[in-house]
Amino acid sequence: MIAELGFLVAAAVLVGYVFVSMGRLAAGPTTPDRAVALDTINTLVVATMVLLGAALGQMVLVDVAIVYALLSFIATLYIARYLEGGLR
Amino acid sequence: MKAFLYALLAIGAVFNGLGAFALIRFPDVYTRIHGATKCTTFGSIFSILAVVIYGFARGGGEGGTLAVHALLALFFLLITNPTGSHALARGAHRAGVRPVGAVVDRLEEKR
Amino acid sequence: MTALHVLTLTLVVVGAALAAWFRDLLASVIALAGASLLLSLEFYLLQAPDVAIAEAGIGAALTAAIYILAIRKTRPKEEE
Amino acid sequence: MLVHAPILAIAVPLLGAFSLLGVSYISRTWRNVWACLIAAFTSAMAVAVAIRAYTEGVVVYALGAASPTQSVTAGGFPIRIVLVVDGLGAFMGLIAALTGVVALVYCFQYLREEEGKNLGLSLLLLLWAGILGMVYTGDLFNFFVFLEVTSIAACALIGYRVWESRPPEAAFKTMAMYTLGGLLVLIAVGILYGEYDALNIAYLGKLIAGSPLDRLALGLLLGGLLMKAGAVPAHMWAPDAYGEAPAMATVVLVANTQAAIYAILRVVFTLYGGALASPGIGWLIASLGIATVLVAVLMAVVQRHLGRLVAYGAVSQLGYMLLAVGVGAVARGGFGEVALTGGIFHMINDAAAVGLLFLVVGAVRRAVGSVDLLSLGGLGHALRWEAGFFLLGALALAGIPPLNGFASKFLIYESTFRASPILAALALLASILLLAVVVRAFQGTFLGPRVREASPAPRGMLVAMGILALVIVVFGLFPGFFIERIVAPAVQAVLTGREAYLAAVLGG
Amino acid sequence: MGNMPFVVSMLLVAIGFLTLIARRNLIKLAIGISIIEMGVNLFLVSLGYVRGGIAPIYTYAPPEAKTMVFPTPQALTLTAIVIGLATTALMLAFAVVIYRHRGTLDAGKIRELRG
Amino acid sequence: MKRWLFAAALLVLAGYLLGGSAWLRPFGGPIRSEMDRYFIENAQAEVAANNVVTAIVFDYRGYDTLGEATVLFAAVVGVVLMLRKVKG
Amino acid sequence: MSVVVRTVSRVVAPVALAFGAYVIMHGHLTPGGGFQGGAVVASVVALLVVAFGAERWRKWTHALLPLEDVGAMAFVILAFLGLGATFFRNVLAGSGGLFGAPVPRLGPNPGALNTAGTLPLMNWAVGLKVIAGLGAVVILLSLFGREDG
Repeated sequence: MIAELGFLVAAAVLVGYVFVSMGRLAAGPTTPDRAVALDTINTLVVATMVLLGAALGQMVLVDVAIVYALLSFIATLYIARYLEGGLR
Repeated sequence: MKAFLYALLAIGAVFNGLGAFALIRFPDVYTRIHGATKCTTFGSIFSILAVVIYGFARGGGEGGTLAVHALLALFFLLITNPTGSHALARGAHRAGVRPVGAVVDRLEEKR
Repeated sequence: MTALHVLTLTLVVVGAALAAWFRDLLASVIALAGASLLLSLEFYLLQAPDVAIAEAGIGAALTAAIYILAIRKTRPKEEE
Repeated sequence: MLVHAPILAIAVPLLGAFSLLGVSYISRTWRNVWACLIAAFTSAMAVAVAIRAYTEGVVVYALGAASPTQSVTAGGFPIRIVLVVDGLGAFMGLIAALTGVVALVYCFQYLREEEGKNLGLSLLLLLWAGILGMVYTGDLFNFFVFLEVTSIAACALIGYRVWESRPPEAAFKTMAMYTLGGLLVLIAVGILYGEYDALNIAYLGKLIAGSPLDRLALGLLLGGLLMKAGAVPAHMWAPDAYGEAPAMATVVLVANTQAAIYAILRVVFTLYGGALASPGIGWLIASLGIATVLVAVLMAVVQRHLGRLVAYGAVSQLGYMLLAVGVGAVARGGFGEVALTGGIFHMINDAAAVGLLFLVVGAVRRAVGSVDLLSLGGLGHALRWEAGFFLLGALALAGIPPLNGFASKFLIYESTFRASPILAALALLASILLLAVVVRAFQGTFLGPRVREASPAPRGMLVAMGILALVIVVFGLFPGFFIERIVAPAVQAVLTGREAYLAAVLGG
Repeated sequence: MGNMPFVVSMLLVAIGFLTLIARRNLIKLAIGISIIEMGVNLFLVSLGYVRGGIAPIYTYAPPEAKTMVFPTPQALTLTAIVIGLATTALMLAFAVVIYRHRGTLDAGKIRELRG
Repeated sequence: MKRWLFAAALLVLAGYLLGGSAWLRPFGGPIRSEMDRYFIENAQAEVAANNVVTAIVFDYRGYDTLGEATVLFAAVVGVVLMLRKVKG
Repeated sequence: MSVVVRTVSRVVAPVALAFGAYVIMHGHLTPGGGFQGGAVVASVVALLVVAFGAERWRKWTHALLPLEDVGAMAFVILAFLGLGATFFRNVLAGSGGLFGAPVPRLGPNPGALNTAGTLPLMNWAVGLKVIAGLGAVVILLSLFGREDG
C-alpha cells in the first residue's frame, strides 16, 4: 500500500527533527534548555514509533511507544525536581 | 481516504517541525518550553490520529489492536507531556533562570 | 528504511558523544538519557521490541532517575 | 539425585542466598543452621561431582532438556545451556567448596550482627554460587553472566565496612575494573556468536578456524579475564580489594581470581586449542605472569598496611600461576605438563596459604582494630594460635620445603627453567624476596615485647584457620598422593582432554 | 550502509573508553561504563538482524513475511541490559558513600583511587 | 605512568575493535543460522509461546535468566548494604 | 512537587500499573515479560517518589526487600519443578491444565493467554522481583542521608 510509504516518510521527517532538537541539547546554555530538548525528543520519538508500527505492519511494536509515552516524563520530573532544589 | 491520511500526516509533520524550529530559534527557556511542547504535542496528535484511522480502516484483529494501542499512546502523551513541561518551567524558574527581556515577573512578586 | 537507520545511528553517536563531552554532570545525564532513548528507537528499527521496551523502561526512566538522585546526593553543600 | 549434582551445587546456594533474609526473620540461630545446611549440601554436591568427573570422565548436564545427557538436538548442535564438568572444572569446584566452607565457618563469629550480617552471609553464598557457576558452565554467555554475579557480589562484599572510608573506594575501583573486563568478554562472546551462531564452548571449539576475528575475540577474552584476575597492567584493584574486604570474603575472592585463571585455561586450551595453538599466546601470558610476580613483590616490600602487604603477596602468587599457564601453553606437553601440574596444584596451595594469611589478618584487625605495621607488635603473646598460623601461611606462601607451596613452586621453577632460564631465575629471586617480606611482617606483628592487650579470636574463627592449616600441612607432607589423585586428572583434562570434552557435549 | 551498526556500536565503545580515560569524576566514570554497555547492547542486537526480517513474535505477525530476525541476541541483550542496570546502581551507591566520607568525587583527589 | 599505560592500552583496543567491526560480516546477512532457525521453528511447538524471545529467555536459556536475576538480587543487596545505617 | 504533578501522578500511576501488569501477563504473547513489566512498574515507584517525596515511602522498603526474596525464591522453585527431568524443564507446557494449552495454530496467530507452561508464572516471579528490587533501590537512594541532615 502507498499509505505505508507515507508513514515511513513521515517517520523519517520526524527523525530529522530529532536532529534539530539534538542541536539544542548540545548548545543549550542552561540545564532547563537541555531538558526541554530531551522532552521534545521524547515526543518526537513516540510519534515516530507509532508511525513505524503502522509502516512496518506489525501491531505488537506499538507497545514500545506506549511505554515511552508513559515513562519518558519521569526523567523530566526528576530533572525538574533537581532544579527546584528538592530530592534532598 | 488516502488523501485524508496524507493530509493528517502532513499537518503532523509541519507542526512537529514548527516545534523543533521553536526549540532552536526562541530566545529563552520559557518560550522554548512553550513553543516546543505545544507544537510537538499538537503535531503528534495528528500523526498518531493518522495511524488510528489507518488501523480502524484496516480492520480485523490486528488493525483494531494497532488503533487502540496507538490511541493509548496518544492518551498518555497528552497527559504526560504538559505535566512534564509544567514541572520543568517551574523548576527552571526556581533555579533562577530569567526570561529574556522580561520587565516584570509576576510569579516572583506573588511569592 | 536505510535512511532511518543511518539517521538514528548518527543520533545515538551524537548523544553518547555529548554525554561523554559535557562537564556538567546533569547535562551529561540528560544527554545519556537522550542517547538511550534513540538507542531504543534503533532497537525498534532492528525489530527487537522486547529489548526496546527494556531499554525504554530501564534506560530512559530508571537509569536517569538513579543518576539524578546520585548527583543530588553528591552535590557540594555550598552550591545550594 | 546424583544425576543432578552439578546443577544442585549451583542452585542450592542461590536458593539459600535468596531465602536467607527470610529465614533470618525467624531467628538468628535458625539462619545460622540454615546457612550451614546449605553449605554442607553444596560442598557435598561439589565433591560428588568431582568424584563422578574423576571416575567416569566428563560430566554433562543439559538444562531444561528431556534428560540430563541430551545436550544436542537432532541436528547435532547444542541448543540449551549445558553444564560440563571435566577434571579441571571438578578441581576448581573442590577449591571453591573448600574456600566457601572455610569462609562461612569463619564469618559466623567474625561479622557482627549489627553491621548487617544477614546481608553479608547472603552475598557470601551468592559469590560462592557464582564461582561454582563459572567453573561448571559449558556455555560462553552463561560464563559471562556468572562472571558478573561474582563481580557484583564480590564488590558489594569489598565495600562491606561502609563506616570506614577506604572500603567503598576499593569497591568502586574493583567494580570499574571488573565491569570493564566483563564487557570485553561480552564483546568477544558477541563476535563469536556473530561468526558461528553458537554459544556452546565445545561447539565453538569445534568450529573456530583462526580467522582474524577469532584472534580479536581471543585477545578480548584474555584481556577481560586478565583484568578480572588482576594481572599486571590491571592489577591496581587487587591490593585495595584484598586489603579492605572483610577477611572471609577475601578467601573467596582468591578463589574468584583463580576461577578467572581457570577460564584462561579453558579459553586457551579448549576453546582455541584446535585452531590457534601457537606458543605466542603462551609467551604473552608467561611474561605477564613474571611481570605480575616482580611488580607485586616489589610493591609488597614498601607496604606498612598488613592487609595490603599480604594482598601483594596474593597478587604475586597469581603471577606464578599465570607463569605456569603460559609455560604450559608454550609447550603443551613435555615440560609444559610439568608446568601445568605445578600451576594447577599451586591454585589450591595458594588458596590455602593466602587464605590462611588473610584470615589471620582479619583476626588481628578484629582483636586490635588496626593493621598498620608501625603500630603493631608483640601480639604473639596474646594471639598464640594466630601467630602460629601466620607463620605457617607465610612459609607456605614463600615455598619453604616441608609445606605445600614448595611442591608446586618447585614444579613451576623446574619447567620454567626449561622454557627460559631467565624467567626461572627471576621467579626464584622474587620468591626469596617475598620470604623476606612476609618474615618481616611476621616479626613486626607478632614478635617483640607485649605492648598491648588483645583478645584472641573466638573458636569458630580458629577452626576455620585450622582447616586451612591442615590443608597446608597435609598437602605439603604428601604432595605426590594429591598430585596423582586430584591434580593429574585436571592436567590431563587441560592438555589432552579436549577431544573428550567435545565428544561428551556433542556426542560421538 | 554496509555494516554501519557494527561500526557505530564499536564507536560507542570507543567513546566510553575515552570517557574513562579523560574524566576523573566517579559519576562520569559510571556514565562512561553505561556508554560502553549501550555499545555492546547495540552490537549484540544488530548481530541478530536479518534483512527483511520481522520481529520474532508470532502474535499478529504479518502472514506474508517469511523471515524473522534472530531471537537469541535479543534474549542475551535483555540479560545484558539488566546486568548493566545492576552495575550502574551499585557503582552509584559506592559513589554516594564515597562522597559522604570524602566530600569529593574527584578520583585524583582520593588516594585509594589514584593510579 | 600506570594510568597512561592503561589509557594507551584502551585506545589501542578501541582501534582494534573499530577495525574488527569492519572485518565482520555485512550487516543483516548472517552466515550460519542453525541455532536461531531451530528456535524460530520449534518455539511454538515445544514451549507453546508465541514470543520466541520469551521462550528463549525463560525456557531454552532459562538458566541465564536465573543468573541474571541473581545479579539483580546481589546488586540490590549490595545497595542496601552500602546505604544502610550502621549502629555504633 | 506542585499540585499539577501530584494530580497527574494520581491519574497516571494506576494506569501505568495496569499497563505494567499487562506487559508482564502477556510476556509470552507480545513484547515484554517480567523484566520489562517490572521496569515499568518500578518506574511508577520512581514517579511516586518524585511526586510525593521519598519520606512517605520509607516504610515500603521493609516490605519490598522480603518481596524481592519471595520473587527470587518463586523463580528458583519454578525451576526446581522440572527436576523430575532436568532443572528448568518446562513441565507445564503441553500438559493441559493451567497454562498447558498448545498455541492456537502454528505460524501467525492471535495468541492465547493460557499457553506456554511455566513461562507466565516465571514472568510473574521475575516481575515481582524486579519491581521490588528496583523500587527498593530508588527509594533507598532517595532516602540516603536524610536522617542526619
